[in-house]
Amino acid sequence: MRVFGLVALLAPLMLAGCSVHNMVLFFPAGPMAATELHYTYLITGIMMIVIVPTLLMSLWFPIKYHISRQHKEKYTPDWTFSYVIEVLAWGIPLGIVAVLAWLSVHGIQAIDPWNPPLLAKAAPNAPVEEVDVIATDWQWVFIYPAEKLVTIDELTVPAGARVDVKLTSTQNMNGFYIPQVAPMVDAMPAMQTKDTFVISQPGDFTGFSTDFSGAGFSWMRFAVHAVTPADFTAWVQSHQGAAPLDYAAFDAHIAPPQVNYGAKPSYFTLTDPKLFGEVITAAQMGKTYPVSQALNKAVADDDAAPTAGAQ
Amino acid sequence: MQVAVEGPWSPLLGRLTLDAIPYNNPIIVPTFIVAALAGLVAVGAVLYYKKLGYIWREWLCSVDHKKIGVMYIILGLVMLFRGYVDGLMMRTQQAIAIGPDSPGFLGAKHGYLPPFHFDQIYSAHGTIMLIFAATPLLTGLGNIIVPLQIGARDMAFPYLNATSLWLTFAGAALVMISLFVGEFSSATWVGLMPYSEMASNPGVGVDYWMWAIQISSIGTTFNSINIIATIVKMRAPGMTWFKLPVFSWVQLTTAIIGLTAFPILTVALTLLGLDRYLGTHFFTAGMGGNFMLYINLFWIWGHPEVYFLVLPAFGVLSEVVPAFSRKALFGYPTMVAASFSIAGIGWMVWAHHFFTMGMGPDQIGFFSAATMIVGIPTGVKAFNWLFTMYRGRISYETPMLWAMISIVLLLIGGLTGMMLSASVIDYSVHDSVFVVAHFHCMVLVIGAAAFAAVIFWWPKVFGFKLNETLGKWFFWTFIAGSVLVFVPMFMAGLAGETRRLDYVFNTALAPYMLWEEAGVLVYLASVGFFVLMLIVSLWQRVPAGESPWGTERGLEWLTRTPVPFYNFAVTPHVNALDETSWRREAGAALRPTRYVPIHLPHGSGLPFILGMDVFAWGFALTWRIDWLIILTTIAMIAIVFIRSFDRNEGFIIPAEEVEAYEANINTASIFAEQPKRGHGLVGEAH
Amino acid sequence: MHSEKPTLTAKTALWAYEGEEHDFISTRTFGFWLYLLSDALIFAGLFASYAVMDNPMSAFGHPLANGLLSASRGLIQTFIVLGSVFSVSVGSLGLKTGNKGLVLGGLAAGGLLGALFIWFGVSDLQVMAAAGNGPLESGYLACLYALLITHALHMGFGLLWIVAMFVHVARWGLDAMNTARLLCLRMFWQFQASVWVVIYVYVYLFGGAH
Amino acid sequence: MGTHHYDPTQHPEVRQGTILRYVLATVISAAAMVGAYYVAMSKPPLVSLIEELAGTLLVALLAQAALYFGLDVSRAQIWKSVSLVLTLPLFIISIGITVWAFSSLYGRTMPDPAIMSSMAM
Repeated sequence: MRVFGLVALLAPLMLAGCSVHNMVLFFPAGPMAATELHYTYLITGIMMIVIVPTLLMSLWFPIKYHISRQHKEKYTPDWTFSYVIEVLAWGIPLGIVAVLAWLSVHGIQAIDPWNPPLLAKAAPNAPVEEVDVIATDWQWVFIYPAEKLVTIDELTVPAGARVDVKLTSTQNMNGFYIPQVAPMVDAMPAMQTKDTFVISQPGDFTGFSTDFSGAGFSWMRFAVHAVTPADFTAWVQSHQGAAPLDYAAFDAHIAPPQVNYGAKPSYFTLTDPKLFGEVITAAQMGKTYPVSQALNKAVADDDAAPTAGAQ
Repeated sequence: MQVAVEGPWSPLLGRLTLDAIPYNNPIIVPTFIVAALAGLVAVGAVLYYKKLGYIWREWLCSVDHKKIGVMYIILGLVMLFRGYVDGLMMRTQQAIAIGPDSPGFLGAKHGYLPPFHFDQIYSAHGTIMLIFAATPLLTGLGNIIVPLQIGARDMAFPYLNATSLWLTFAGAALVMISLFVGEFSSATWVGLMPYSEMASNPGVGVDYWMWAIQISSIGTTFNSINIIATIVKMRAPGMTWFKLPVFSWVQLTTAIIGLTAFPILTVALTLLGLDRYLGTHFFTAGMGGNFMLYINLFWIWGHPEVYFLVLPAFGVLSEVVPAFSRKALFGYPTMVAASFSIAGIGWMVWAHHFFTMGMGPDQIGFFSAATMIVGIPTGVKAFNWLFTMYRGRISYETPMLWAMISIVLLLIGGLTGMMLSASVIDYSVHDSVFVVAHFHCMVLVIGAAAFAAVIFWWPKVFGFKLNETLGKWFFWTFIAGSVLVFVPMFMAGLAGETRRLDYVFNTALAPYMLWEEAGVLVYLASVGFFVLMLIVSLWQRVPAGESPWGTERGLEWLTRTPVPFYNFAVTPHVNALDETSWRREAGAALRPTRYVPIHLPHGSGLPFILGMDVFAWGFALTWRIDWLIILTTIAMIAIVFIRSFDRNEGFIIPAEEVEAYEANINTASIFAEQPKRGHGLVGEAH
Repeated sequence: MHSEKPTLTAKTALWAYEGEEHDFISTRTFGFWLYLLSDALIFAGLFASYAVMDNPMSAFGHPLANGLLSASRGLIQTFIVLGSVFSVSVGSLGLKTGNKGLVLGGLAAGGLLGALFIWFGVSDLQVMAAAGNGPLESGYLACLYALLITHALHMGFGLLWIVAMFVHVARWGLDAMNTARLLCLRMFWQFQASVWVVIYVYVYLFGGAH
Repeated sequence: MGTHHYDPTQHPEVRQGTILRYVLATVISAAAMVGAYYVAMSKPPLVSLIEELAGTLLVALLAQAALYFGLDVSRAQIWKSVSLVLTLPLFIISIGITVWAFSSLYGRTMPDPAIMSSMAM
C-alpha cells in the first residue's frame, strides 16, 4: 500500500507535466504539418462514429445481460444470426473505410514530400531554399549549396521560404524528422530522398533521427531555426570564412562514427560543390565506416569517444 | 571465402574467447548467479526425486500433442517473463536518462545502461515477446485444443510436431545463452539494414538473433503444415466444414499464414547470413546491394506475422465469449469469412511499414487503403462478439474478464491502427512511440486472449481450476499497469518522442516516462499475483469435475476431464457445431457404452536430440566454430536418416484397458507415468 | 442458417466405432504437398529478390543475364530435367503393380539425369565465376547465384533421397510406408521441374540470354 | 496412422498415374519451352515478349499441375488443388507487389542522373 501512496503523491506532479502543450504535434508551424494534423482530426473524428458506440456496447452489454439480472432481461440462447445485423456489421465499417481510404489517398497526394501540390497552392510564390542533408553516424550535416556553407547539427532557414531538402546518409538508414514542420522521410546511404516544407513564422524547433542507427542514435538531434530573410542573410554572412570543407576533409573528420553530445553546432565553408553527390557515389562504391565493437561499447563515455564538431 | 572477422579467431573455439563472457558486468553477473542457482535447484530436485527417467520418457520423448502444447506454453510463459524484465529495464533507463543533467550509473553517461547494452535489451524484448513468448503460447494452445476440437487422436504428424517444439526451444535457448556468452543483437527485432551488416555490427549479436529466429521460424513452418493437415485430414466423422469450431477455423487460417509467410523470412535471413558469412552483397548499401530489399522481404513476412498472432487470439475470444454468455456464437459463417479476409488482406499490406522510405503516392495510397480494409472484417468480429453477449446470461469468470478487456483493447488498437494506416498521419508519427503504443495495444489483445485461453482450458488439461480470486487480482493489476504504461506512451508519441531512445533529450517528456515507470512496476505486482495464482492452485488442486465452468460448448469438452492421453475413448460422431452443449440439451449420451482398441504412436527421443543438435549448430555458426558446424550438420542429416528407419508404428491399448482408464480418470492425468509398452504391437505392414 | 440444431433420434450416430483409421498415405502426401507450397514461397522470395536486383545499378558494372547465360544451354538443361522427371514418374507406375524393378530403374535413371543437370548448372556457374562474375562481385550476381544454387541444392537433396529410397525399397519392399515416401519423392522431383521452367523463362529468356 | 489395413497398390494416388499422362506432360512442357525459346530469340517488342513468355510458361505449368501432379477435384486430390489455389495468389503477390513497390522506390530514391554524371568519378 505504501507504494500506492507514493504513486498518489507523485501523481499530481506527473499530471502537471503531461500538459497538452507538450504534445507538439498539435501545434504545427507550417502548411505540411498543419495538413497532417488536419487529416488526423478528420480521420480520428470519422473513426469515432463507429468506435464510440462499439465501445459503449462493449461496456453496456456485459452489465445489462449479467447473469444477476437474468429475471429482468431477455435470454435468446439460440439466436445466432441476423441478416440485418450482419449487413450492418459489414456495411458500416465498409462505408467508413471507403471514406477514410479516399481521404488518405487525397492526403498523401497533397503532401507528397517530393513535390507537394499543397505547397504549390499554399505558398506559390515562396522563394526556394535548397539544403542537402547528409546523416552520418551520428551527426547531421547540412549543405547550403547556394550559400557555400556547411553546418553540423544546425539547420537555419528563412521563414516563409520553401525548403527543398535532399537527403542521403553515409552508412546507415536514419529518419529525418522535424515535428511541427516536416513529414518524416528516411535518409538512406547510396540513395537520395527528398523532403519539402515551409516554416510559416520565425521560431526555434528541434529535429532528430527517428530510425535507429546505432549507439549514438539518441544524441542525433539538430536545432532548427526559422529566421526572417534579413536575419538569414546576416547568419550566412556571420559564418563566412569558416574552415573549408571538401570531400577529403568530410571523409576524414566528419563521416567516421562519433557522437556529438549536446548537439553543438559547427560551421564550414563548402569548397567542393559536388560533396553531396560524392558521398552518395562513395556509398554506392561500397564505402563504409566500420563501427568497431570497442567504439560501440565505449560510446557512452565522453573521453573514449571523441566529440566531433570543429576540428 | 569466409568473411574476415574482427577480433581473435581460433580453430577450436572460433570467435569464442574468455572476453565474450561478461564476468565483470554488474547486471549480468547477478542474473547469471540467480539463473544458475535456479537451474541447479531444478536439476538437483529432478535427481533427488529420481525423476530424470520420467522426464525423459514422458516429456522429452513425448509425441502427445497435449504434452507438446504444455511445453510450448511453459516456454512461452518463461520467455514472457524474460521479455517483461527487459521491458522493465528499458522503462527504468528511460525514466532516469532524461535531459543532459540526468545522472549516470554503472559506467553509463545517462541512466544505468550504456547505449550498446540498452539496444540489446530492446532488441531482445521485441524478438522474445513476438517470436518466443506470443508464438509458443498460441502455438501451444493450438496444439492442445485443435485435435480435441476436431475429435482426433493426435496431430497428423506427431513426430514432426515434437520436432517443431524442439526447434522452437533451440531458438529460445540461443537467445537465452546470448545473455551470458557474448551479446545479443543491437539491431532491433526487425534487423535494421544495412545496420545489421558487418560494417556496423561486427559482433556476434546479429548472428545470435538471426539463427535464433531462423531456427524457430522453421519450427513454426513445420507446425503450420501439421495444423493444416490435421484439420483437413483428421476431423471426426460428421464434422463437416461448417461444424468446425471457430477456434479451429482460425488456427487453419493462421497456419496458412505460417505456411506461406515464414518461408519469405527464411529467405531474408538466409541472404543476410550469406552477406555476413560469405561476404556477398545482397543488402549492403554499396556494391550493387539493396538494403531496401531486405526491409521489403522482412515485412512480407512481418505483417502477415502480426495476423498470425492476432487471429488465434480472435479464435479464443470466439470460444470464451459464448461460453460465459451462455449463448451460441453470433454470426458463425461471417466469423469464418472474416478470418479468411483478415489473413488474405493482411498478406497485401506489408509496405505500410516503409511509407517513409520514399515510395510514390500511388503506391502509398494503395497500401494505405488496403491496410484500412483489414479494419472491416476486424470490425465484423467485434460486432459478432458483442451480439453474442446481447441477450445472453453473462458471468464474469476470469477468462471472460480477459475476453472483455480484449475487445476494448482491440477497439483502441484498431482506432490507432486506422490512424497509422492513413499515410498522411503516419508521416508524422512513424517510428514514434505512438506506433509502439499502438502495437502494444494489439499485443495486449493477444496477451489477454492467451491468458483467457490458458485459464479457460487449464482444467481440461490438468483437472483442476486456477484460483479465481488471485486470478482477478492478477487481471486488475495487469490492466492498471497497462493503462499506466500505454496511455502516457500514446501521449509521448504525440509529443514527438521517437522509438528506441536510450537517452531522452527532451526534458518535457519526463512526466510521461515516470508514469510509464509506475505502470511497469504495477506490472511487477501482476507478475507476482500470477505466480501466486499458479502456486496456490497447484497446492490446492481442487478437482474441477467433468464440467469445470458449467457452460462448455465445444467438442473438446466431450472427453473426460482432465483429458486422458488417448483423448477420446471412442471417436465421437459429430452432429452439431457446439457438440457438447447440444448433447446436454438434447439428452444425448456424453459417454460411450462400449470401447474399442486405441492405436497411438510411440514416443521418440530423436526430435529432442535433433533440437539439441540444431541448437549446437546455431551456436557454432554464431561463433564461427567451423568443425562444430560441419559436425552438427552431418549429425542433422544422420538423425533424419536414422528416423526414416524407425518403422515402429506405435502401440495398441486394448478395449478393456481403455474402459479401466475411463472408470478411474485421475490415473490418466497428464502427469501420470504410462506403463511401459512393447514395440511392434501393430507389427510391420504385410 | 446453420443455427438449426439437429434433432436426436434413435438413429443419430453418436460414436464412430469404424472411423478410427485415417488414410495414412493421403495424409502423408498432403502434408508433403504443403511443404512444397512453402518451398514455392521460398522461391517466390528469391524471384522477388532477383526481380528487384535485375538492373544495371545492382549489377555494379557486371553483365546482366544476357551477358552471362546461354539460352540454348538452358534449353538443354530443361530437356534434361524434364527427362529426369519423366523417368521418375514412369518408374513410379511400378507402384501400381508392385514392380520393384521398374520403380528402382526409374529412380536410377531420374537420378543420373538429375546429376547431369546439376553438373551442367555447376559448370556454367564455374565458367561465370572464372570470368570474373563470381557471387561476391555484385548484388545482382549474388541473387542470380542464390536462385540457381538453391534450385540445384534441391536437386542434390533429391539425389540423397533417391539413394535412401534404394535402401528402403531393398529392405522393406513397396509397403505402405515406402509407397507414401515414393509418392512424395515423385512430387518433389516434379516440383523441381516446375521451378526450373519458371527460372528458365524468367531468368534466361526474359533476361535476354541467347 | 496404421498401415496394416492398406493395400498400397490400390491407393487412388498410385492408381492415378499413367504413362500417357507423363508423356503428355513432358511433351507439352518441352514444346512450350522450345516455343518460348524461339519467341525470345525472335526479339519481339517488350510487351508482346512478356505476354508470349507468360503464355508458354502458363501452358507448361498447367500441364505439369494437371498431368504430373494429377491435381483435380477428386476426393484424393481436392485439398491439394484447393491449397494450391489459395497459395498461388500469394506467390504472385509477393513478387508482383515487390516489383511494383520497387519501380516507385527506384524512380524516386535513385540519385538524379545529373548529379551522378557531375561526380568526380
